[in-house]
Amino acid sequence: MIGPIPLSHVLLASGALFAIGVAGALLRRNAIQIFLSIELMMNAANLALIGYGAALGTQQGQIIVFFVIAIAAAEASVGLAIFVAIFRHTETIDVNKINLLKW
Amino acid sequence: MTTPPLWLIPAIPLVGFALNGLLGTKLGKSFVSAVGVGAAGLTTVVAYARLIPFVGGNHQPVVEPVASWIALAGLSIDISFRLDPLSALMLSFVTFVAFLIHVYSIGYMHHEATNAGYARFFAYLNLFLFAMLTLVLAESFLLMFVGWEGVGLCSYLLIGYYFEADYAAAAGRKAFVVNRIGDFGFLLGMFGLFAAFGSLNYSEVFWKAAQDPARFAPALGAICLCLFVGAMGKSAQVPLYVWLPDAMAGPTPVSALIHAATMVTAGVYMVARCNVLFRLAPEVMVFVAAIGCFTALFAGIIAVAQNDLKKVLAYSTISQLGYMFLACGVGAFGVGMFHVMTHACFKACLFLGAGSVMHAMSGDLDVRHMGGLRGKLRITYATFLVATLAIAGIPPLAGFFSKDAILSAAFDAPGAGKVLWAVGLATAGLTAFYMFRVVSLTFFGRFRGTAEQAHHIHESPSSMTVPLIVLAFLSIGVGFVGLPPVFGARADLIGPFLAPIFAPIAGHEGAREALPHATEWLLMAVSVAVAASGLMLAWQWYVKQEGRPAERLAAAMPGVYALVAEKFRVDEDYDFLFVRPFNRLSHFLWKVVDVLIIDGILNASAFLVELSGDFLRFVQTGNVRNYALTFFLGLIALLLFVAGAM
Amino acid sequence: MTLVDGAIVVLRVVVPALILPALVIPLVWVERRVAAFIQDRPGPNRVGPFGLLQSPADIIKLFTKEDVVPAATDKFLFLLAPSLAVFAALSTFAVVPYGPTIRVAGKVIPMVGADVSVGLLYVFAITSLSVYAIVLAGWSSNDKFSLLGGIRSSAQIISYELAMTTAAAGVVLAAGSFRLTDIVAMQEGTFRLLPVVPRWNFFPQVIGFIVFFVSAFAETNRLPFDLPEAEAELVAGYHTEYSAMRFGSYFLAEYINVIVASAMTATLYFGGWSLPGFHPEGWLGGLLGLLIFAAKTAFFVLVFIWVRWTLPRFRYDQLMRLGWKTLLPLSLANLLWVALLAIWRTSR
Amino acid sequence: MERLIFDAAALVAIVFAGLMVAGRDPIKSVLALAVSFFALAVTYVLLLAPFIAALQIIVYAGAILVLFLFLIMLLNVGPERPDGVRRPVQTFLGSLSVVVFAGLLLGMLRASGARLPGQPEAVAADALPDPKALGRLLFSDYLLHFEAVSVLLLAALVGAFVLARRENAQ
Repeated sequence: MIGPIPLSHVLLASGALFAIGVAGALLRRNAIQIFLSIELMMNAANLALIGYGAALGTQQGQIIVFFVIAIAAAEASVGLAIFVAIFRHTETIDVNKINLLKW
Repeated sequence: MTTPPLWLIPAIPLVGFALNGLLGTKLGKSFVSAVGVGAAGLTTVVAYARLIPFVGGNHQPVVEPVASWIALAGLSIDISFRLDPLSALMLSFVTFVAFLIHVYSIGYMHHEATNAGYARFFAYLNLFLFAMLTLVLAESFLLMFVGWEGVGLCSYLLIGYYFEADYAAAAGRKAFVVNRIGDFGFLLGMFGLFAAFGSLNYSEVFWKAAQDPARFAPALGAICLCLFVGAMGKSAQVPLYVWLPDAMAGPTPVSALIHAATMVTAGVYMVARCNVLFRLAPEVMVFVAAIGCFTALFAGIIAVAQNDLKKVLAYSTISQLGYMFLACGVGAFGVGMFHVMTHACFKACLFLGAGSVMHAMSGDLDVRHMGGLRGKLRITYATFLVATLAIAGIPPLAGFFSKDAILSAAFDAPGAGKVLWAVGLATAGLTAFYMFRVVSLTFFGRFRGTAEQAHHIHESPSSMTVPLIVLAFLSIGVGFVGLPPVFGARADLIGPFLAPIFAPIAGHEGAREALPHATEWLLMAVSVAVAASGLMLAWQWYVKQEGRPAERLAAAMPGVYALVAEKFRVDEDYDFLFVRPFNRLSHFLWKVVDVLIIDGILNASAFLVELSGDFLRFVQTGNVRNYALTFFLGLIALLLFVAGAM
Repeated sequence: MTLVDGAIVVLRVVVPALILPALVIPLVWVERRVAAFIQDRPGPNRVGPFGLLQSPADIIKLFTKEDVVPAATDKFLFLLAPSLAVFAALSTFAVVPYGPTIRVAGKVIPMVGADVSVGLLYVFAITSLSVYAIVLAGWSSNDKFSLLGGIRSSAQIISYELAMTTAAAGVVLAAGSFRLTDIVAMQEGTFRLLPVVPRWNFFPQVIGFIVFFVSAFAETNRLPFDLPEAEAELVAGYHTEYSAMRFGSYFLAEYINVIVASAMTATLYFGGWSLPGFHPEGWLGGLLGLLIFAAKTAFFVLVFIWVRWTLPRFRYDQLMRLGWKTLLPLSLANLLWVALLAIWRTSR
Repeated sequence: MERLIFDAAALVAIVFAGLMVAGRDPIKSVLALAVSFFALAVTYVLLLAPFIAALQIIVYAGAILVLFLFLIMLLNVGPERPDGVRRPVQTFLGSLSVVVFAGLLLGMLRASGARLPGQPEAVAADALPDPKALGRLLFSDYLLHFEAVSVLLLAALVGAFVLARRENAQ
């Protein structure tokens, strides 16, 4: 319980969000949506971290989330820059068509 | 005046080497000459500043530690230098002869085309001097080994000085490789010494050995044998002598300094230095004497049939070195060292004279192209003749006294002493013969070279002739420090001076009975007679009859003559016995072991990797979703594992 | 929680939310009169005394005009975007303290919508959401001018938010809190070394103030930073396709944003409702504080208007260069300066 | 009351996350995710992390997602269209792994939640942890991490600049 909120609810929500993220990452073709799904997974993890942190009465969870957010910002900037670079060459961001790096 | 420290003596030429090596190319020949000769001169001055009080005062050994070098549990080696009668003797002529040769080199190397080459020559020469002085003054075997390797390195560098020429490079390499064999022996000897005595310092090792001969004697046989192998390599004894004749490829001052006067005597010095050990290993002493004796005769025979002036001198050097070992082998270490000193003077003089002749002959050294040079090269002729008489053993020149001392010591030796004496005597005759043969062919008769050479003949500059004159006077005078006992009990100066070094080991060997004076007079007479007859024979054959008897003799025994002229084909035999099998082995190791087996294993593994890569690359679809899927499948597996653990 | 308490909460929260939009009506009139004054012309002076009724008339006009939704638009987002704009503008004010905490009849009434511990961050959070209103409008209109306006806006707001946040971090550092009431409280009184000068953040952090205020112009899309709607190039930018009250919503949001930005400036750098020597007591004190706060805010609103009618518009590259190469380094310098001050203060 | 709000917010987050994944139009996906993140921010507030909630909105909703929008508009990425290539194995395995994964994850999270030691006392709403305390922790125990992340951000900044720069542009 965090205040009146049971931890299980938090974890349930986190797990559901993460699973949705996995589904998006695995099943979508649009690179941007895949990327968004990854962001969603990170947020699901964040939710779990904050939930656990609150349940254990520490701030560690929030600290980690802080770092996750910072890293997500870095990841987004580089990832989107890569998209721009790819798009300039191939005019698409469909990951099924971006498969030059193969045998 | 405070006495200069011992470490200064090797340090000065080291500084000279650094200056010439680093700056010489830029600063020109006069700078190089000043630094090079200056370093040699200064170190000579410093050395004599130490030597004169030492010789004049009491002869207690002086050990001066400089720094701690290696300090480990159970092993402590300092860099320290030692001045005792033996090293004093070496120091006295090494520095002085080296200085003279440095001076001579200014004139000899004057025609060197580039500053770089000139500077390189003097830098190497100074480096050699540093190494040689370290070798002489070292207080421990390890430091001596540093000098030992240092002189080897300089020898290699200077033999290969004209490295543009293949023969010079090959000669340098040969000298290096053959010396390595000897060095290996020396190293083994050092290991043995350390194992037996737990130390490598002279004072400690010799003191322990002398204190308890019975305990160390068994091990000393092997150790001394190893050390003697080192000496054989460095001092060009059979069978490791083959590098020395080839070493004449270096500039003549190098031959004079390194390959006649100083470095090659390092082996003798080392054996003399270790006399305590050798005397405890009598079987090795016999071996030393035998090798020395055989080398003396063998090299003397070869020298008879050589036509290259420097080659003759080279074989003569080997032969004389054999004499020295003969002396050591019969226990007369002091006499051996005496011969080292006299030999340094007259052989340096001979080599420098040969250099002067070569200078005049525009680089030609074949005695068959010379003749009648005495008119044109007066000083060279005079000094060369003096040195020849000295080496031939004509009294009262230096060689007579030292050689006579060796022969009488051999005669006096127990066991096969008489045989050794007989062989030594024969060698003395040979020496006189081949040396005078060379003198005759070079300076007498008529000129046999080309007109151009004849036109070019001139006496060398004073920087070359002055050292010749000084060395000639030394060849005359230096023998008087070691007059034989027949001239009175106190006539011999050098023997008593060195005596503390060769002090008898308590309870091991008794003092030997001196020869009766009559016997000694007789021995002297015989050896002078033999030497004189050798001279006369050469005069008769090569001056009076202009070499015809020799030609007849060669024609009468073509096989023998060819064998001798081709130096008993030792090089060829070595080539057949060692070099070619070694090359074949190397070739086998290369072609079969390396290329087939080792490379094969490597290539096979590489091929396997490539093969698996060929298949596995299809996993790399380039489709990110496939990768993501694989990743998540792995994650699921991991989760299952963790869930199982929960 | 009694009924009175509930009423107080409603008053605290709802009243500002209602008053703010209402303030826009006179504000528009003020803007037009000031503009006319600057341009040496009369301005609106026909409808009512001094043209005061011009704005209500315009409102009525906007409400009654036909609401055109172009055919090719994304209907849902097209309709959502304007309300998002108003929502963002209004919610920002929730954490701004507009007056002192007063005691009336035994009740403690803080004159602020919600005094949360991360107040300033909340402001930035909501401000950063306001970009959606513009971007979505631009995109859903399916019009190249709108789209360009939206793209410009997103880049512009992200760029200037950085400088603005960093500048405001200086205030946070000085106050040691994100809570806006704390920030106001630490600016009460005067400097110890200079007792005649109010302890406003403006004095030690004048650079931060400049950066913050300039960025506020960019965040509110006011001239000289109104590139998203640059009429000379983009017709009307992101709201080209909007008409009637939906257009009015953007209009409304912009003016509310101006008020909020002014209020924030006053709060962060000029002591909010406080004045040196002013110690509010009872409801009269509350009213006085409110008036002081309103006066300061009004001043900055006037500056907004003044600047709008004085400066020309930047070019896009100039805008980016200013934001990244001038304001951001300046704000970092300010932060460093404030940090040094803080170290000096704590070490004393 | 809080519990209800939490459940509602979580539900909103999940539903909009689903919309994000299911949507064809990238713009709509981004917007759905923005709503989802906003709802998550609400849950963070309820979980006593107001600082993180504000950060969530500023950084995620206000910056990262706006960046996505900016990019989509810049590149003019349209809705996903069927490309006619069927990848049955990929799709099947993907779906299967999602299902298995979701089941596993939920099960494990449940188990882990149940295994937590005794719950701390309910924290009163006005005792929300001060962001100050978080800041203290961040700049003391986690200073190294903080600096590392700052270096990472700088690297990302430079990297993004280099990647997205036109090659002929100087």
